Amino acid sequence: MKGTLKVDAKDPEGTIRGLFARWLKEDRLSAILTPAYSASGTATMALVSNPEKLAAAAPLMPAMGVNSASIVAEIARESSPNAKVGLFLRSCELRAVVELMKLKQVMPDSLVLIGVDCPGTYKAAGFRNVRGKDADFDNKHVREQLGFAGNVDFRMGCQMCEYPKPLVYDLNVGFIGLDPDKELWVEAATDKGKALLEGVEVNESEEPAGRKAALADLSAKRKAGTARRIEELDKAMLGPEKLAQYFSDCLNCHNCMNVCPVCYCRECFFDSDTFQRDISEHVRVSLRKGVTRMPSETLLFHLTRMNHMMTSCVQCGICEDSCPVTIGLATLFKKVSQNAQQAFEYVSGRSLEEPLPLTTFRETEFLKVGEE
Amino acid sequence: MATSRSSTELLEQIEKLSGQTVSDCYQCGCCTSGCPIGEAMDPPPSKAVRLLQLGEAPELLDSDGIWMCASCLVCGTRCPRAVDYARIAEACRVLVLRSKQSRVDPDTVTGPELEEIPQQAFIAAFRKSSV
Amino acid sequence: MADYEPKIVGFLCNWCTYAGADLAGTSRMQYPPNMRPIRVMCSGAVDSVYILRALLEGADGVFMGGCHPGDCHYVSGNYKARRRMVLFNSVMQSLGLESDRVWLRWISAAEGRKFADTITEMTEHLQKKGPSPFKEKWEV
Amino acid sequence: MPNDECRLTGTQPPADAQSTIDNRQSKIPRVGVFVCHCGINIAGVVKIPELLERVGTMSGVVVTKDYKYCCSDPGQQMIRDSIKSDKLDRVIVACCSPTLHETTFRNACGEAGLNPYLCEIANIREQCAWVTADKDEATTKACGIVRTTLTKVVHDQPLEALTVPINKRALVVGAGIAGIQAALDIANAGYEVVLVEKEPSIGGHMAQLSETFPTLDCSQCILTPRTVETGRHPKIRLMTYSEIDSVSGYVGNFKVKVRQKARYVDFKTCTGCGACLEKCPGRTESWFERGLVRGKAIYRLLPQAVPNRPVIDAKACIYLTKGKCGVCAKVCPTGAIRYDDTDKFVEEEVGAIVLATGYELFDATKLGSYGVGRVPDVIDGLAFERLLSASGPTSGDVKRPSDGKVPKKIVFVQCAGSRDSTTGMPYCSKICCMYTAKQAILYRHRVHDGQATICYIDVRTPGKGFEEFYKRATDDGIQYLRGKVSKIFREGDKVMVWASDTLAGRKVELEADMVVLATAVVANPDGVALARKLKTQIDAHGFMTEAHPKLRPVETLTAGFFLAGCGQGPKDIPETVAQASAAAAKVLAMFGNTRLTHSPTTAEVDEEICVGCGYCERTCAYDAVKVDPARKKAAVNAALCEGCGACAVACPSGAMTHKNFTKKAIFEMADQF
Amino acid sequence: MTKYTYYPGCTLYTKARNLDICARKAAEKVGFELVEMPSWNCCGAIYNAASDDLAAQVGPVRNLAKASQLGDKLVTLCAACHNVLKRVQNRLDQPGNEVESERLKTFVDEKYERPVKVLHYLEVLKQEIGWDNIKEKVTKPLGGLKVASYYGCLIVRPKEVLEFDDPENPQVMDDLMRVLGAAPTRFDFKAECCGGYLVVNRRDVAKSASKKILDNAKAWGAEAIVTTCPLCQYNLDKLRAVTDGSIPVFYFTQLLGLAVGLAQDELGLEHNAGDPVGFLKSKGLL
Repeated sequence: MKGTLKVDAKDPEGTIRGLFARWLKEDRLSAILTPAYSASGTATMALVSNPEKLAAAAPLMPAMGVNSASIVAEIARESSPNAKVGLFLRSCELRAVVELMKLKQVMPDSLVLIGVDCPGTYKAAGFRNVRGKDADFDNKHVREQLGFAGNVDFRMGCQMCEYPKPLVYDLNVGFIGLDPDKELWVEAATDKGKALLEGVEVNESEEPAGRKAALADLSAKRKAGTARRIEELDKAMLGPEKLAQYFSDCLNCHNCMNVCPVCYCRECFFDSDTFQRDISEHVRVSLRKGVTRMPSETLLFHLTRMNHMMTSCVQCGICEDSCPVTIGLATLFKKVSQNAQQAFEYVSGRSLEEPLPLTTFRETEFLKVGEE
Repeated sequence: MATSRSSTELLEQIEKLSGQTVSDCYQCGCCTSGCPIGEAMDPPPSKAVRLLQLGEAPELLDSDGIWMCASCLVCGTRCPRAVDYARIAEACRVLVLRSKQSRVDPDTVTGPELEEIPQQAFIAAFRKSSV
Repeated sequence: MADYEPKIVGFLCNWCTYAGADLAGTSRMQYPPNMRPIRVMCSGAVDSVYILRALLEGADGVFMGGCHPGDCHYVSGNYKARRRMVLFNSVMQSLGLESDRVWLRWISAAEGRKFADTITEMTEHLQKKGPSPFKEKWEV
Repeated sequence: MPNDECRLTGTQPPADAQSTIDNRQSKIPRVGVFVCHCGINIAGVVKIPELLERVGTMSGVVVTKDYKYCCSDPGQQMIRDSIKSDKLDRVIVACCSPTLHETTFRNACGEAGLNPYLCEIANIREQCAWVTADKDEATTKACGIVRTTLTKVVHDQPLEALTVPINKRALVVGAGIAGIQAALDIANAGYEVVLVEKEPSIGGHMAQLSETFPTLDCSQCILTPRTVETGRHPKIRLMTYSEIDSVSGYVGNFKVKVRQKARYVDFKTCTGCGACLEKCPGRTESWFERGLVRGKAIYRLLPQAVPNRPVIDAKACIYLTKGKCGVCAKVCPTGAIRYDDTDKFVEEEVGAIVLATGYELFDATKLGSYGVGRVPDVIDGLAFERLLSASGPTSGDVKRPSDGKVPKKIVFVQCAGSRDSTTGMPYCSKICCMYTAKQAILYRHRVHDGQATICYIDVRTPGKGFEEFYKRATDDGIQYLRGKVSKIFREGDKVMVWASDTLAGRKVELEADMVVLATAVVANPDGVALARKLKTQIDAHGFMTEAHPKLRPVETLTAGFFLAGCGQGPKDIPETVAQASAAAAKVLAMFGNTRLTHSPTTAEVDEEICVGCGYCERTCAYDAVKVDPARKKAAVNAALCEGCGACAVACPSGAMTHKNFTKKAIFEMADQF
Repeated sequence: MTKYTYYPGCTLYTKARNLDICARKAAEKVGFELVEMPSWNCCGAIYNAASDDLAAQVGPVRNLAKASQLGDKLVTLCAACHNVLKRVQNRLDQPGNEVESERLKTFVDEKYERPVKVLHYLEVLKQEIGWDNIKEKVTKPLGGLKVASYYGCLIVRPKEVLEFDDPENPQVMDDLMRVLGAAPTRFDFKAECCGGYLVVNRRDVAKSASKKILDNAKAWGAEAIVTTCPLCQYNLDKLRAVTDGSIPVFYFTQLLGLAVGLAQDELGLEHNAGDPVGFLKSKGLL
């Protein structure tokens, strides 16, 4: 089921909140996870269960502090048959949720995935200042769609995002390519999604050509931008010397790993005793080269991490936002993960059915590897 | 069997021009069995390949057989070792023609029937067997 | 660079390549002594972190040997190793790092000759390439 | 020049801080390194005194000794003594390949009270002394190999060999001559056997044959006593018309689910009188008669069927398809017909499985130019066996299918699909040369004035009495024509064969009344499907792969699965029977133990770290790892685990560990050069 | 009505007019139009298989380049032209062959704009029109005429390039004959060689090869043969004096034309040997 939904009072965000209220009131959802403003005006996420408390919910908020898939992994690690939680999330978050489902870290049964178009977000930190006192900022933002593709104030991950529309969802709410003051686009892909639309006045239609074109255009512009950025990145990063320089500021703080939605391990391999060396070992290694950089394993950490999660990386770029020494991780991971996934004809978060690349194989593939 | 230098070179050229490897052939004779004009071809395909295997390329180039192959490709289609004799014969003909020796001189082809033979046959015949 | 001798760390699968290396020995085939063999049960049990560790710590090359596709003692370990290798190479190439210092080859228990030739070839290849840039560049 | 481990001696830290071992261990290791000269094999190249000196400085090494032959009794005694006197808790023997003496030295350590898994071999012969001419280079390499081994041994943990009980019952899949022989051998040794056959009767292809080469014994006559014995053997549970649905468990303890297909006949009530067979009007293709005659919907595979009970082919039965008829039920004197029969599932527990799934013939319609399907008088070898067989549709008279005339000229075409990498199978089917010679001889026995021509590529007769048999065929006037047939077609009531005589170098056109194709032997497709289901290895053509082509020819790489017969590759009857008895012997050797030992170097899970992502589960080729969905923890079934270590690599967090091949150990080994 | 770019080739303008005329007219009856390519040139009549002989491919490349400017499909009818054009096209667009392909394209002025699918007329009938649609257009069914379909070598081999049909037992023409109301007979020589161009200087060879084909067709009870190659038609039809007893050899387009209602004078029967008119009349088809 798909079609347009009428927007009241030129307030698309309000209309979406109306949907939330209806779902919570009618017990179709027990709670909904949505972007929201804290009392002090900071951008955050909220799990709302009382429809009276929806005022803070800001479904169209263009800011992101964490990739909420991490939150979903906290709340839906186990299945809970009695709860039904709606996740009102952006494309990169839903793609990470899908990867986590495949990694058995998110149980799908009690969740309804509600995707929303996302043309890009600002960093949550400092967003209060970007938004100022304008209460209608979020609606304005979706109205003025022209700047989406080229907004250099967006998070770096967003500036390179080619999936403004989520790939996997039960229900999708969209506005790109439409006049959000008048109408929103809703599309139910599953029975769960259809159940939410029951009784909602949807003007059923095929996806408008204008919307398709706008999405494709945004995607294409982003891809072109990404290509340019990767070109610049290559100048700064390619090769052993430059790569070492690129990572030379790394403090080994592991923030990039801690915020990564698909880095799901409880204890990182790099915190295990495998990496504990005693003094004689350190001295031995130092003797061999004459000098060792300390802390010693930063590059090994990054390279190994890439081998561990590049096939699942959703390229959200949240790692870069959290790096205290501002290493350009978003572009780097965009490039590396894109190449890795292409090698396996895989796109992380594209489908629940596609097996993770390292859990499967075909006898007749990569015949040249090992044969040179 | 002594293999002269020129015959080795000829074999190399034949293999290159035809894209076939004569050692792939295990002499089952299927090509000869199936050749629609096998009775008339001397040497027949399997024997021709045998000559090449034995280093007798010059003998094959002098033979009638290579000019009899009409490239119907039945031999290659059924060959259990995927050797395409038609291409080998083609390579042999090309080598002879490139030394400026025609097999069929268009002027000598005569007969009342020539009036009615489709011209594609002439073009084909002369392209295959004349310089 | 005359006195440069490449250091190679080798991961040999127990069932094929290690046995192939033994056969090279039994047949007294000579090859350069630059490779330090490490016996692992299966090529599918070689973690990329081992390879990275060796390279970052100063090895000039890493060799991995496994059973030919279809012949894995553990049914499919070498197919998994092959996928890991594809990923590893992809990451290395994306970063502009040389992936030709890491060789994966299928060598069966019967291929002593191939083992000796491969190690010779790899040693010569690395000799030509020169020392790994990783060990020095990634220090202070 | 000696390596840096020697330089480290100058900065040797105090004893209590010195350790390259796992910090979880409180004890500082005491490693003894024993260097074997292996006569001059090692000592002739590696400078032993220098090696001992350099190894002696390595941290953790408390004693180094050398001996001419460590594997000799005095050599082993030296190690045992040293373990006691030097209080060693780890041992390295630097000698030949571990494949030769790892067990020897581990046992020696065990005898001295040291856990055998704390002994490691440094291979300085095959991978050092024998491949390195330069003495200095060899010494340095040997030193490096010992150091890498030292890094491993200090991380090794004491392990206990696992043992599992054995369920001393065997499953044999397929009841052709291979399965029958294996089942009888095992049962006669006193163990129970479950024998599963997909057809309604046992006997397999051998029951179809007329006489056998090179002795011309009657196939039925030598087979029937075996089938009868099998049918009434008290230790054999015969399950005909049944297929393997699934197998779970591990060597010694398999659980097998067998699907017994609906037979529509109650075997207990049926007396096998055959009244139903006469009256049945339903018609079907007969697998057994190779399409030469139409079979009935209720049928017995052959008159000597074991068990001697008919089944109904549901697809051909008029009652079951259209609801009308019911003749068999009406004529059955004991009321044994059950139209409401359904497939049943039976569970069996066994300790070993013999796979004797057999062969089929290559689909000759794929050989488009041979006219199969277009020309009725072109048949395959098994169909010709039925024509020759006294119990066949013509009672042994050779009559051709199209018009029942006795063929006066038969052309036998060998390698129909064999040795053909383009349209057929690339391998030699091994038995065709002999059975074609046999068929030609038998044809000449039946039709004295008949002419037989055999078109061949090469005649292969490696077997006892085979070459003599081939001579018998040529002596009998059977004409051998060397050349592969290209085309077979019909002209009038003749079958024309385009062949060649490569020896004379010419094309030959043969005119025949009938053509018999020696079609390639291929793995039975049902066997291929079963092998895939059981995850046992098959080759590119579907034949099951033995564990070692020379030394373990009847075992598979999956412990507890054994191979017999043509499912493993084309072979004749004696070879099949020999292999079946060999497989039975392997099963019996296993049943001779009360418990099976299993290598303890399996995977194990650190539940503290595991988050249950399932990478390990999806990586394991043996279903040995399972994630408990509720607890989100992986668990290893050590009895199923073959110890490959793939799961440990798949695990990104290091929760999965491969015992004595820990990531930390190999990680540090990668650093020793 | 779908239009297809059509490459007739030289023989169809002269000795094999009867193949071409019926084809064009019958096409319109069954619902498509053949638009002849302007200024086509000779296909070369025979494919040169020598790996280095690029010059021999220039003619076909030019034809293909011109065709690529007109559309993505090119319809052929003469089996020889089809064979050559299809194989050269394959050489141009086969992955891994880019270097040679680029060289070939530099030989001609015309720009090769896109890969052109070379379709034989029979493939158009089967894949683009469909048997059911043709069946609807049959006004004069062929009354169970026993025909042997003779394909020859050129349209079925090499199999992996031509991708036409099973090279040992092709069916397309048999299926067409069935649709037209004829009764195709079994026949073992559907794709054996008739001797081809050897007729020019080795008439004896072509005669004996053709005789085997005719003999087998007759042994299977065929009353007529259909073919799609002018050279096959010639070798079987004009040379049939060598066989004992005559059997007419038609182009499949003639029988197609007959069945979809072309007039007798549109069938070009005067170009066939013997008395095809008398034969068809005796079968009640004219």
